[in-house]
This record gives sequence, C-alpha cells and structure tokens, in this order.
Amino acid sequence: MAEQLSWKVGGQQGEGIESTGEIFSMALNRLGYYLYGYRHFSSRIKGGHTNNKIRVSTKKVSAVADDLDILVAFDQETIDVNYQELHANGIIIADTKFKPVKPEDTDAAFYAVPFTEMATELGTSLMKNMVAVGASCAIINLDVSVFLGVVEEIFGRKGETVVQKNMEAIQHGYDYMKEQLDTDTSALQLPPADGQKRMFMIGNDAIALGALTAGVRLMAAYPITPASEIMEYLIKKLPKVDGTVIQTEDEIAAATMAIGANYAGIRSFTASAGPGLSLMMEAIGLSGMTETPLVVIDTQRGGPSTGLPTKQEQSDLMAMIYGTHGEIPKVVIAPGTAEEGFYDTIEAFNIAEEYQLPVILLSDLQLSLGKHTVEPLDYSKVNIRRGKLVTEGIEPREDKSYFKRYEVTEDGVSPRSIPGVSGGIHHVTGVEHDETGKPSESPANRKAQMDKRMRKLDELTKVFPNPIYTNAQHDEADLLLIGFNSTGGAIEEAMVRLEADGMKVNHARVRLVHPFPTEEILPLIESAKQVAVVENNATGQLASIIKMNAGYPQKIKSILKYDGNPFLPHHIVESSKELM
Amino acid sequence: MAEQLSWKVGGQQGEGIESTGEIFSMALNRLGYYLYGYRHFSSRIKGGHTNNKIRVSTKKVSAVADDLDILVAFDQETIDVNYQELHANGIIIADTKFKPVKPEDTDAAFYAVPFTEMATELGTSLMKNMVAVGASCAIINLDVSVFLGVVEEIFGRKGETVVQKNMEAIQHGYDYMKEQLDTDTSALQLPPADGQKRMFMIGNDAIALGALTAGVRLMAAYPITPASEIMEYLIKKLPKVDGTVIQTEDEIAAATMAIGANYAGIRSFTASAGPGLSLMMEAIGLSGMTETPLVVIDTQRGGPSTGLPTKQEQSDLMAMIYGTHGEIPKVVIAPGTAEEGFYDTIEAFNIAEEYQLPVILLSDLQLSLGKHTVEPLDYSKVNIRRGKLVTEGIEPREDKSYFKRYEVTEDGVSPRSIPGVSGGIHHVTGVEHDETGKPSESPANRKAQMDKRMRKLDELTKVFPNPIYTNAQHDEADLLLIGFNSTGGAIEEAMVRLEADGMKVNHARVRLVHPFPTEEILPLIESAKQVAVVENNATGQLASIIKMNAGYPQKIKSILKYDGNPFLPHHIVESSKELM
Amino acid sequence: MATATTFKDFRNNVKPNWCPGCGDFSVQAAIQRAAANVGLSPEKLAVISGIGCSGRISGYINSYGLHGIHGRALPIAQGVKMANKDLTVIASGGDGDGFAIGMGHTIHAMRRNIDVTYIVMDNQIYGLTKGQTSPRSAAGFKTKSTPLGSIEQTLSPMQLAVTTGATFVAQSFSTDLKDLTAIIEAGIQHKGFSLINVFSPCVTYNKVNTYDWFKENLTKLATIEGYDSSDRQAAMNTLMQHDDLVTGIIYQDTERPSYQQLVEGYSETPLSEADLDLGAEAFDQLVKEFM
Amino acid sequence: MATATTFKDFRNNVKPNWCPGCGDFSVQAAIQRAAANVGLSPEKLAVISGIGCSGRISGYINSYGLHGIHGRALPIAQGVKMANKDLTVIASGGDGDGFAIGMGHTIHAMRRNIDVTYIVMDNQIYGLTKGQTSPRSAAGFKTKSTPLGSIEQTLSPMQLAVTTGATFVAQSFSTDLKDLTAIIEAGIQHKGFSLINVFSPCVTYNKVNTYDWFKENLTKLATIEGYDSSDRQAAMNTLMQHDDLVTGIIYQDTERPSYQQLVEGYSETPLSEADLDLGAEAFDQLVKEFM
Ligand SMILES: Cc1ncc(C[n+]2csc(CCOP(=O)(O)OP(=O)(O)O)c2C)c(N)n1
Ligand SMILES: Cc1ncc(C[n+]2csc(CCOP(=O)(O)OP(=O)(O)O)c2C)c(N)n1
Ligand code: SF4
Ligand code: SF4
Ligand SMILES: [Mg+2]
Ligand SMILES: [Mg+2]
Repeated sequence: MAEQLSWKVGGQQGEGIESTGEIFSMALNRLGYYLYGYRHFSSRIKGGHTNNKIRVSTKKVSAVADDLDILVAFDQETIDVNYQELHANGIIIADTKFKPVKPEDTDAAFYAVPFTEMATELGTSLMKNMVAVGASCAIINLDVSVFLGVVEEIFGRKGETVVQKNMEAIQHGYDYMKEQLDTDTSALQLPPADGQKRMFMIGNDAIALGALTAGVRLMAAYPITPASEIMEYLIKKLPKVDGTVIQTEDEIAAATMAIGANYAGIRSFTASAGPGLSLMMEAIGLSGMTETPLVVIDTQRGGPSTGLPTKQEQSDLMAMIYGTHGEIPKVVIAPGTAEEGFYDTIEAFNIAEEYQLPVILLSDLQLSLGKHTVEPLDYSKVNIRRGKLVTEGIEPREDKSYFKRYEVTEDGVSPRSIPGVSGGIHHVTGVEHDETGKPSESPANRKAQMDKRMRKLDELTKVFPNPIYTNAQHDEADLLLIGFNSTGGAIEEAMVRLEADGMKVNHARVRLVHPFPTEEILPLIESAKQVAVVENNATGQLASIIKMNAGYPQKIKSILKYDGNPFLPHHIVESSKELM
Repeated sequence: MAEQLSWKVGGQQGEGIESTGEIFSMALNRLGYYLYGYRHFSSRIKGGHTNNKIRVSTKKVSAVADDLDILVAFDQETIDVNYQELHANGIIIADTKFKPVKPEDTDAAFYAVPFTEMATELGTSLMKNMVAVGASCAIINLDVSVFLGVVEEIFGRKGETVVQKNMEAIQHGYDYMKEQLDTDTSALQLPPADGQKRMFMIGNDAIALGALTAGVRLMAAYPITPASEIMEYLIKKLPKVDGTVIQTEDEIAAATMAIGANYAGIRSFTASAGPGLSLMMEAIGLSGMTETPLVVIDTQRGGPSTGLPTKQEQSDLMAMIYGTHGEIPKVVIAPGTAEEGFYDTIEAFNIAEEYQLPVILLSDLQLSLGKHTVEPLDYSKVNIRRGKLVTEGIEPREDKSYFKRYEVTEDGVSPRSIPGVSGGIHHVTGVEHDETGKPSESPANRKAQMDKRMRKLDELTKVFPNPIYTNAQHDEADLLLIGFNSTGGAIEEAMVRLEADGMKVNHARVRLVHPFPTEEILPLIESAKQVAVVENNATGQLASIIKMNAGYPQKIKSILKYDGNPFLPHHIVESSKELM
Repeated sequence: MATATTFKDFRNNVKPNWCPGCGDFSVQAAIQRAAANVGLSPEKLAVISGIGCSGRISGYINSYGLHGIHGRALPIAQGVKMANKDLTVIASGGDGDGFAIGMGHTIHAMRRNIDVTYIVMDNQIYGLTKGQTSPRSAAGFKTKSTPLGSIEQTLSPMQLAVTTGATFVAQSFSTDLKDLTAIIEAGIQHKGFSLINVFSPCVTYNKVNTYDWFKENLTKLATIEGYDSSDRQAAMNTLMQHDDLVTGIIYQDTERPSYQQLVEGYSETPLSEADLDLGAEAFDQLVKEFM
Repeated sequence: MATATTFKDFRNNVKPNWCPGCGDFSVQAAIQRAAANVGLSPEKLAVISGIGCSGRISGYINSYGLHGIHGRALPIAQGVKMANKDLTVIASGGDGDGFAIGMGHTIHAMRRNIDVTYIVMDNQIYGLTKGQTSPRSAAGFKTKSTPLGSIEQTLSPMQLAVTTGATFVAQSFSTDLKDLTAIIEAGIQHKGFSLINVFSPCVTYNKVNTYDWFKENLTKLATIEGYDSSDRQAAMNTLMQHDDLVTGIIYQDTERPSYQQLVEGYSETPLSEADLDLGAEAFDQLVKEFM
C-alpha cells in the first residue's frame, strides 16, 4: 500500500484539463486525504501543454512529488514531456483518440483508453475528463460513488440528467479500466483516509479569505497573473459586508486608491505581481512617508519584466524590501503555506494599522495557485488590532492648530485620527513635515521625524509571530537549510531523506523577511557546520539578506533554481550533498 | 593672508540671491580661483530663506566649508540663521533697508550697508546685488574691474547703459564699504590666483555635457528637482547635432521612449530624481530583459516620497540597485565630482551599449546643483564604444529564421542588429525568449538565457575605470573612511585633520556601486583597524552593501547624516573620533 | 451637521507660500467660501491634492487634507470617498498634475463617476519646477523646456470631459470669486464626479496667459443666450466655437447615478464606521465553501 | 527601396498562439497586406506592441518587432520613430493596453503627432488575463471582475481622439479585411499620428460583442452620403449619433505637420545613422561656454 500517490493529468490548454484535476482532487479531499497540487500552464488562452500534478496522501504533504504514479494523457505531448517522471511501476492512461505512442524507455504500464469515444457515446465529448477520472479510480481502487457529491455541486444547476450523465461517464471509465487492468496496482492503492472535512483551496483563496476576515472593505486592483484570483474571490464576497472591489485603470491607481481608503479609516489593499509592484513603488513610498497603513500582496512569478508569467519564482525579494526611493519603514512578510497565508494576511493588516506603514505580503506562484488541503483555520485566533486609531474624544483646540498626527513618540507610532473625526484635523503630506503634518525643512525636525518613523521597526522582529519557522532537532547540525515562501515543503522532505542518510539537518524558514530577524536566526547559523539557502531565483537574494544582517559570508551557500519550476525534494537532497 | 575664503549671501527666494552669488563667483573663477558653491533653497518659488555659500581658494576644494568668513544679508533671517557659522574675525554686511540687528553672541564685525538705497539711487533697486558684490570686493580687496567681463556677458544685450549702471553699482558698493571698513580684514584677503581659465559649472552641466559628448541624440524627460538642468542644457544643445529633447507626459513615457530610441540605434537617455526613478522601475526591467541599452540619471534628493526635494541626500542607493522585480543585470555608477560626472556619463553610455543593459548614473543634489570649478576635460580621453552593434553585412537566411539577437555567448553579450538593417530581423520581448527573441518557456532555455544575461556583470568590476577611488597612504590604517558621490570632498578634508591629530586614515570612494567591486575594496577593509562608511542617509545603505559583499559586519561602522544638509568636514572628524 | 459655518472656519494658521499675485489664492478662498455656503463643517471635508504649487492647497484649508504624489490626487480621493461616503471630497492640483502625468486617472475618474469634486488650477505651465511647458500650454508658447515654442497640440480638458461622459464639467477664472464659488458649490452638490477647470494665472512664469489676457478672451456662458448645459452636443459645439475659452457650467448630467449608487450592496453608512469583525458564524460559512 | 514585396514577405515562421477564431488573426493579415501594398521591405518596418493577447502580434510579422510592457507601446514606438525617421513604425495592442493603463500615453501621443500608426485590437475585454472588464466594455457587461455588470461609462476612443486633436482617426472591423487593409495603408501614409481602432472579437471571453453583433451594429462611413472626413465637428456629431459604431476614416487633418517636421533643426536623415563623434572643435566650443 502506498502512503501517498502522485497523479498527473495533461493536455492542451482550454481542453478541460483543469476540471479533470479539480474533480478528481475534490472528491479525494472529501474523503479526508491531504492533497497538494501544482499546475503547469502557459501564458496563452487556448493551446499549449498544461498539466496538473496532484499529490494525495493520508498525511499532510507540502511539496510537489519527485516522481509520478499515474499519468493521464489527453495528447502525445503530455506523454512525451512527462513520462520520465513515472517510476517503474507507474501507469500511463491515454486517450485512444490521439493514437498514443508509448515511449520506449519506460517501465511504466501503458493503457490506451477511449476517453473521448466513450464520452461522445454518452452524449458529449466534453465528458472525456469524467471518463478519465473514472479510469483513475479503477487504478487506485476508489469507489466512484464518492464523486456524486462533487458532480452534483458542479453540475447541479444544469439539471439532474447532466449530473447523471457525468456520473455515468465516471462509471464507464472505471469499468473499462478495471477490465483492461492487468498490472499489479496494489502499490498504488491508498489506505483509507480519516474522513475529516478539510478545506481545499489555492493560496490566493487563503489570502483573500484572510483579507476578508481582517475586515477589508475595499480592494482596488488591476488584473495580473498570478494574483487575479484574490480579486475574483473578493468581488463575490465583499458586497456581503457592504464593501466592493474596484478594478482600476492601472496598478498606480490601485495602490493610491487603497492608500486613500486607508487614510479615511477603512481597511483596503491591493494585490499584484512583479510588473504591478514595480509600478507601485512610488505609492508605497507615500504610504511609508505619510504613515498611512497599506497592505500590498505580491504573488511572485517568473521575472524579470514580463518574464515567465505563469511560472514559479521567488525573485522579487530585494525589490520588495528595497524598492521605492528614499527610506521608509516597511514590513515584508513571506508565508509558506496556505494556512500561514490566511493568518499572515490578517497580521499584515494589523501591523499596517498598528505601525502605520506599508506591509508587503509576499507569496509565490506555487503557493498562490497550487491547490492544497488546508488544516482547519481557527477563528478564535483571529483578532483585529487597529493600533492608535482615534475616532472620538479629541479635545478641540481653540487656536485651530492641527492635531499632532505625527507626534514624536517613544515607539515611533503616533495617534491617528481619520477624516470625519472632530478635533482631529491635520495635514498629511509626502513632503517632510512637522508633528502636525505641516511641511518643514528644519534639519532638527527632519531628524526627529525620520528617527520616529524608522523606530517603528525596532520591535517588529519581537512582536511578529514566529518570524522564523524552525524545525531544528539538532544542537549542532551538519547542515542548516533556509528558505522562504513555498519551498518549505520540499525542504522538509529533503531533510527527512538527508537524515536517513545520516546527516543532521535543521530547517529555518524565514517568515518575516524585513525587518530581518537576525537574532532569531543567528544561533541556528552559528551552530550549523554548513548553511544552504534554498531559493527559486538566480542571484540568491535571501542569502544576500542573511549575509548583510548576520554575516558569515563564507559559510552561507546557495541552492538555486530559476528555470520556472518549483523545487522537488530530490533537487535539494542532491544539491545539499554536493555542498557537503 | 587666507588660503581660502568662505562667502555666503542670503535672503528671500526670488530676490536675486542667486545672481548675487553667480556674479561674484564667475568673476573669481575667471581670475583663476577654485570655487565650490552650495545653494540652500526651498521648494517654493518666491519667499523662504535661500542662501548661496561659496568657497574660494587658490587650490582645488571639494567640500562646503565648516565656517564662514563673510555673510551678505538681504534680510534679518539670513543673519539669524547663519551667523553662527562665522568665525571670530568674520564679517556681516547687511542691507540697511531691513534695519538689521546684530546678534549679541558673535565676535564677527557688523556693517549695515545701504544696498537697496544705493541701487535705487542709481536707477533700480534690482541692482542691490551689484552693490553687495562691490562691498564684498572691498572686504577682500578685489579690484572691481574684474567684473566688467561678467557684467558685459550678462547684461550686454540690454545695452551699454545697463552694463555701465551695473558696474557703477559695484563701484559704489566697493567705495562705500572701503570707507566704512574699520576692521583688519587682512586675514580675509586671498593671494592672487593663477589666472588660468577653468570651467565653472554645476554637476548637472557636467553630466549633460558628458551625454552630449557621448553622442546622445534624444533625451526624453519629465521635469523634476534636481535633475531638470540636464534637460534644460540639452534642449539648447541637442538641435545643434540634429537631435532634440522631448518633454514627455511622465517618467514612464520618458524611460520607455528612451528604450525605443536606443532599440532603434541611437543613444538616448532620461534623467530624474527619486519619485521619477520609482516610476521607471518597470521600464528598467524591460531594458534589462530585452538587453536594450538605457542610461538613466538619478539625481538623489531628500526622500522618501516627495521628501525634501531641494535638500541633499544619498538614499536611493538600494532602490537603484535592487529596484525592479525579478533579476536583471544592471550597472550603477556614482561619480563624486563634476569631472567624474562628465567622464562617467560617457562611460555609462559605452557600458550600456557594450553590455546591452541599463546603467543608472547616480548623482546627488550637492553634486548636481553645486557650482564648482572644474579641471580641464580632456577630449582626447573620450572614446565611443558601441559594442556588438551590427549595422551591415548580415547574411540573409533563406528560411526567414530570425537573427540570433540573443545568441548565447561566452561573455553574455550577443550581436545586436537594429531596425532598418537587412538580415537582422528578430523579435524583442520582455517575456523570456530564445536566441532569436521568440517567447519560450523551456526550462533549459530559460536557464541559458538567464545565465547569459547575468554573465555580463562578471567582468565589469575589472573593466570599469577605477571602480574605487582610493587615497590610501597607509598599509595599515587606523581608520578607513568610505563614501560615494559628493561626500568625497568633505572626507578628504576630514582626513587631513585627523592625520594632523595623529591618526592614520585611508579613504575609499565607491564609484561603481553595482556590481560591487568587492575584490578592490577588501584589502583596504582588511588592513584597516576600523571602517566607517560616511553616507547622507539614515539607514547606512552603502555600509549594508559592503557587508553583504565583503563581510566584516562588526568592523564596519556608519557615519550618517540625513537632515537635508551636506556633510561638513568637521562632522566627519568628530564622528570619526567618537568611533575610535 | 454642526452649527452653521463661515468661510473663516475653513481658514487655518498656515500662510500659503505661493508668490504674491498667484491665481491659486482665489481658488483657495473660493473653496473655503463654497464649503461654508453648502454648510459643511471642517472635519467633514477632505481636500486631496497633487504635487505642484497648486498642490499645496490642501495644507491651506482648515479641513482634513492629504498632499499626495504627483498626478495621483484622483485615485487617492476616490479611495477616500469610497471609504466614507459622508465626507465631501475635493481633489485638486495643477494642469501638469491632472493632464500630463495624471491624464489617465482623470479620464477614468470621469468614467467611473465617484462623487469627487476635482478642481484643477490651470496656469498653462509647470509652476513648481520653474516654468516648463504643460499639456495646456498654447502652441508656440516658449518655456524653459520649449525655448523655441511648444509644438504639441494644446489639450482641451473640457472637450475631453464632455466626450468621456463626465457628468459635471465646468470652467472658471480665479478672479471671478463669486462665479467660481458658485460653481464649486454646484460641483460639491452634484452627485457624481465633477471637473472644474480654473484658469489660475502663474504670475511668475506665464507672461502670456495673464489676468488681463483671460479678461479679454473669456466668455461667460451666462452671456450666451439659451445656453443649455444639459445638451451634450451643444456643449461640445460651443467649446469648439469658443476655442474652449468659456466659463460657467458647460455640461451637467443630473440623471446618471454616481458610482456609489450603482455598486450592488454598497454600504448606506460610511464604511469607515463599520465593525470589522466578521463573526464566527459568517466565517464558518465561508470556510465551508472550500470543503 | 528594395524590390516590390508581397504580404508573404511579412510572414514569419511563428504560429500565433491565439485561440482559433480570434479577431486578431485578420488584423495581423491586414498589417501584412498593407505593408506590402505600400511597398515596404520587412526590415524597414518596426512593429511595437503592448502586453495582452493582441500584444503578441509583433512576434507574428516578419519585420523588426518589440513586445514591450503593458500600456507602453506608444512611448516606445515614438522613441523608435524619432531615432530613425525612415522606418515605418506601427504600434499595436489591446483595448486594456491602450485605453486603461496606457490611456495617458495615448492622449499625449495624439497631441504630439509623431508619425506612428497605432492599431488597437479592441475586443472590449481583457483577453490574456482571462476575461475582465476593459474601459471599452459596455455598461452592464458581465465579466469576472464585474459579475454584476460593469457600472462605468464606456470609453469612446474615437471621440477622445477627435477632441484631442489627433490628425488621423479611423475605425474598422477585423473581418473587413479589405477595408481594414486600406485604412492601415492610409494610416501608414499619413504624416503624423494615426489611431486605428479595430473591433477584433474575443471568441473566448466576450460572448456579447461577437462577429455577428458587430455585423449587425456597424455602419460604414462610406455609406453615409456626403461624409467629409476633414470636418472635425461633423466627425464628432456623426460619432455621437451612431454611438461610435461606424467604420472608416472618421477624421483626417492633412495640413498639420507631424512633430518631426516641427522640431527645429531635426535631422533630415535617420539619426541612427549619425556619426556620434562630436569632434574636438565643437567640444572646445561647448567647454568655453562654461568659462
Ligand atoms: C513623479 C514626479 N515627477 C516629477 C515631479 C516634479 N514636479 C513637481 S510639481 C510638477 C509639475 C507642476 O506643474 P503643475 O502640475 O501644473 O502645478 P503648478 O506648479 O503649475 O501649480 C513636477 C513636474 C514630482 N514631484 N514627481
Ligand atoms: C503592469 C502590468 N499589469 C498587468 C499585467 C497583466 N496583463 C497582461 S495583459 C493585460 C490586459 C489584457 O487586455 P488587453 O490589453 O485588452 O489585451 P487583449 O488580451 O484583450 O488582447 C493585463 C492586465 C501586466 N502584464 N503588466
Ligand atoms: S510660480 Fe506661479 S503657480 Fe507657482 S506660486 Fe508662483 S505664481 Fe503661483
Ligand atoms: S482569449 Fe480572446 S483575445 Fe485572447 S486569443 Fe483567445 S479569442 Fe483572442
Ligand atoms: Mg500648472
Ligand atoms: Mg482587449
């Protein structure tokens, strides 16, 4: 029996590949299996190879699997491009329609199944994906009845007949495959799952849900891959809390509109990817200088420029920390899982308001678009903290002097009144200003205000929850692996294998990348013989940040991948061994 | 006799303060004195205190002086704000018109002179600045006839009478002052200068002249302080080489228009300051990804956001190195003097074309707007290198395949054909592409192209002329002072004083900030007991870069100033001593 | 609303740093008067401005004020209004701010029709950066950036506004304090976006479009018999015939609802007063949708 | 000019990755035909495009091509033309590219009148990002980003162009290959900026503005008796009357010189061929001015 299974479906974009994976995994999720999906797709609408690789397990999994058990192919390209991932007792099932050819150099079993033909017989070729799902079930010995709920949900509003037809298609695929199957597939059969209901969502859903839970009322955004889903979720949900999404004319408008809304006292934000973030840099500086809360989500994708818009990368780190001219306090958070995406988004809004500064929540394509089983989210852990917001009780001043919105305080945070609040009138400007917001060029004032603003970062590494996620069993490790965002899962799996080979490995995943939690990570670096920073980029950006803050330029090595694909555990295992 | 003299004129903006300083210094320049000016001004058009502090010397000077010899005041504020800079035998001369009050706690001599009254008598109060110039001459014992040439140049086209009247005003001021003068001013008298003709220009002039000499034909720009003078110079000069300046609708248009023009084979560029640079980040990424040459000048000013637009700061360093999402090869150069501004601008254009990438030339307000005596520029040192530009002789390909514009080469640079060249047709895109420019998502191609692009930086620290300016007399220094851009002058003067106090001090000024010349600076850091990085910013950006690249996080200390004013030598002397 | 206010309530302690004689002084005064006339209290007014000499205006009015970045007054102002529908939101800035770098936002704000009153201080030049050509400069206009005279077509904000579907399009002259005040009042009261372009002479850098020049060249729409500001085509024709040099309310569409009125489910009360807590029940419901 | 070319000379080896049936195929074909018809040789044509499905077009024509960043095709194209006046420069992209994020550049390119032919593939939607509302979407149009229907005023690029002083304003429909080709030819030959808005249906995401819809709703200007494309006011009125749904050359001003013609001292030969060396003498002269 397999502990886990890796299944992939592939074909041309626009042919229903996505829904095949979707239906298959939804059903498995409902049985209580843990899933981890990754979609390979191109920057075009129809055509071009796409595939969806889904890992199924009875335990939590957080990485794309190294290899593959079952490959479902809707075209020859899918076979050619992916068959090498199959291990020896893997299986290919391919639509007879394209006359599939089995590659010579594989031990995997090969079955041509008339997906399209059977679907057409049932009424429409569109159901070929259902046939493929059924055939997959036959291999892993899954009772097709589990699909009823899912199919009803998806096709229910089209009527009972459609539901029935689709269930039939699944059943036909199952039956056909069962009949053909002449290989021993016991190694591909999963033990029963725990039957727990768990959420199954992409990282962007988790982030969007986090924003909604944090009390967002206005999202201003411009579409872009791989961020658009955040906007699309909230378009549906914000009206339920009297709020809305505005699709702006560009990202500059999105960021500045969000600033305006935050200034006026609501929680508002925007989400984009690299090109949009580059355009927002001036706005982010305005937020920092005027101390107006602002949350911006950056779903990283392959750069630079338009780059590889549908591919995984983690190359915006430096630009997010250091982008915008001049110096502002800014917080950059990098959740590693959908769960963290949810909680950290809420925390991003809290920090933005408590510290009155821009917070960039960094995600990456693998996290944002990968569909994963998510552990229950605990609403009781959610709290909304608005910091020094003052909405009433301000003493009126006879002399019409302004409210000291930028009062120099010990923690750098000043009381904040919002438009509409009587007695709270003040001026806000991106020009250097005095305590009331009046422009000032006085050197002493400049220094006081600059120091005040920068002071906000002093405590942040202390108050942020788990700035470094650590899995460090060893007082003295042979190797410390460091990563951020979605690489964590692959690192954890690599650790297990390296440990099995007798290596002592610790793992530190940086969740707060700016301000950098030097003190928290330093002991781990010092106690490790060797340090490797695992990043989906070409220049080792996180490694640079660590060197800048913690030193040890010699000891810190990089494991890099920048070909558009996520790390698989074996990449990290191999590179780690090479380093030692 | 004084080796050098520090003179300041102050008053309300829009009252001719600028021209007072201008005329005074032009004449001194023509006598062969070395000058170093710094203007204090506000972000408004009329009103607000402004002053112009000019250092005059028989030797090259490159810093604002710590103290002041002569203060010419057109209002009381000028006295109140500036008198403390005067040393004991300094002199204040103030217009009687505003009934000037001498501060109590100063030993400086004080004279009220009827600047306005005398000017009015001569025909117009506008000539009060001439009277003040004359009075200044009386103090330093300068023959007023030296002003004739300057006055003729400025007022010549208004007719002989105007010239004469102005000369008379100078003479009257001189005579009046001579008569009043009852202090010993021998310490304020300069030895005669060498009579050499030298250029007297602001850093922006030097940069603009550099661009013109480098062969620029189109400048696309949007006005902003303190960059606009570059544009204003070229508006007058480019038509002489058949070129032009286009004032665009914004900085995004400016940068992308320059990219278009470079793509089509001319040298084109833009110049701006922080806010503009933040807006250009996406365009800079396009230049990097498409390997299209692009030069951008960033004249740094007080940030963040609109910040202190008329004040000195060096806080864009990180944003210039790391701005733009994803990873591109980029070069960032930081000249320290007007001379370097000229040569480095030419080099920026050469590097941009040779390496086919964006080059950011960093200046700062002190360098860009300070008016300085400039050593002769050697035209014979100018050479124009266009790299692998191919404009003819490309073999036509029967199969209509594209020219390999992005051929993978050892040095990372590919042959570059431009529109119009037969046989050179290819595609250019910010999307990841193959050797001919066709979009490609292949992982192997991605890696090859990414590596190729980044390879361009490998040799740069070697080929760039003097990536680190060093004044290092000591094998083992007690202190290594490091700076960039305009702080060099103050550092050099501080060195002299620290050495006089028995300290061994070396100086390294970083001229190439990215890629960072680690090897060149490392020996200096290693051989110094203590390292202090002198920067006009709040977070120690250059220090961070050095730590990231060269290590030594403990040894490297910061001397920072971020109140909007330039470093004076004594700041560095004092801070250095504190560090030791 | 609080007790009746006068324009003095909208004065603060800050002395404007504009040049003596700058047209912007009167614009400031007109805003203060209009605000008082429509019965606002200072804390219910938010003035959002861009960067330029004119952009300093948000600091000279006793109200909430935000001086943002160059060209972005409008998106910021729209965000403010969306957050708190009870505020009166005035966006303001220069012709460079709104018609050069901010051109895109201006067009889209007009299309979107969020209830913001946008006042442009149009001096046909860049004041703060010391006199360069603006999109409003006339052909042949000589400035630092066009020493030989501008060679681009002058932008017509009024025609643009009419064709873009703006629901309130007006023009005024900064010395016509009474007219200007009345127009600003009407703009504030208009439900939807209003664009008010004000000729506000730059006495320092624009020696062509002076007070006298405008006095000579402007025609008040009130003097055109039978002018009907609800007729879009007539508005367009009048603008073309007068080379845009008219003052008054050029076009107003009182029927099209504002953006906020059109947003499905948009709050009836200021969002800024909402309780942010979702509640465990609503949260559970959302979570279930992913199961 | 080289030997006569045919449209096949403008075909390359790249298979477009547009959806089958996408309107952009015909636009590509029309550009290829027009280029051949006016006698261009491929290396003298530069196609500069934005980001979107439509933006891919620069890669599908055998000519120099640059696929830039979202919304910036026009400033890039203007830079190219300024650098080499002998090139024919076509800028192209989608309605989102040109009228949302690129709106400001579009207006200013029209004002500036540099000799670039701008072809917008207007499908009233964002194709590449999978179907969101564009400024060209009709009110009530339902998309991913406006599930309840768009509530913003639809942008009229043609009216904007006419009021902005564009010197060549035309509209076409991607299936009218002959008309479209002729219009592109005219645009290329026009001295100055030309805007050609092409209705180019998105068969995947826009189920409202389909081929059939356009066939039913478009009026050819050629069928309007006495239509005079040199009369600006008439152009404006016709657009208003037909709700912009006309095809043909709407307005052309053949008198206003292009920007390049107006630049004092601008090169008569391509700047890209200039010798960059200033020469010691000229340099000395420049240096002396600072002494
Ligand atoms: C992004 C950016 N670019 C340029 C500037 C410099 N700048 C400040 S104000 C201004 C234009 C001023 O003209 P206008 O908007 O007409 O205002 P006015 O001063 O005439 O009132 C410019 C270009 C800036 N602050 N930010
Ligand atoms: C700065 C930036 N923002 C957003 C995107 C994402 N994006 C790519 S194409 C596009 C719009 C596509 O619509 P349109 O311009 O109409 O072209 P079409 O695909 O319809 O031809 C967007 C928003 C981007 N590439 N760059
Ligand atoms: S420069 Fe012109 S616009 Fe600016 S304050 Fe002075 S008069 Fe007004
Ligand atoms: S999505 Fe629409 S615009 Fe894009 S290629 Fe397909 S049909 Fe054309
Ligand atoms: Mg202006
Ligand atoms: Mg479109």
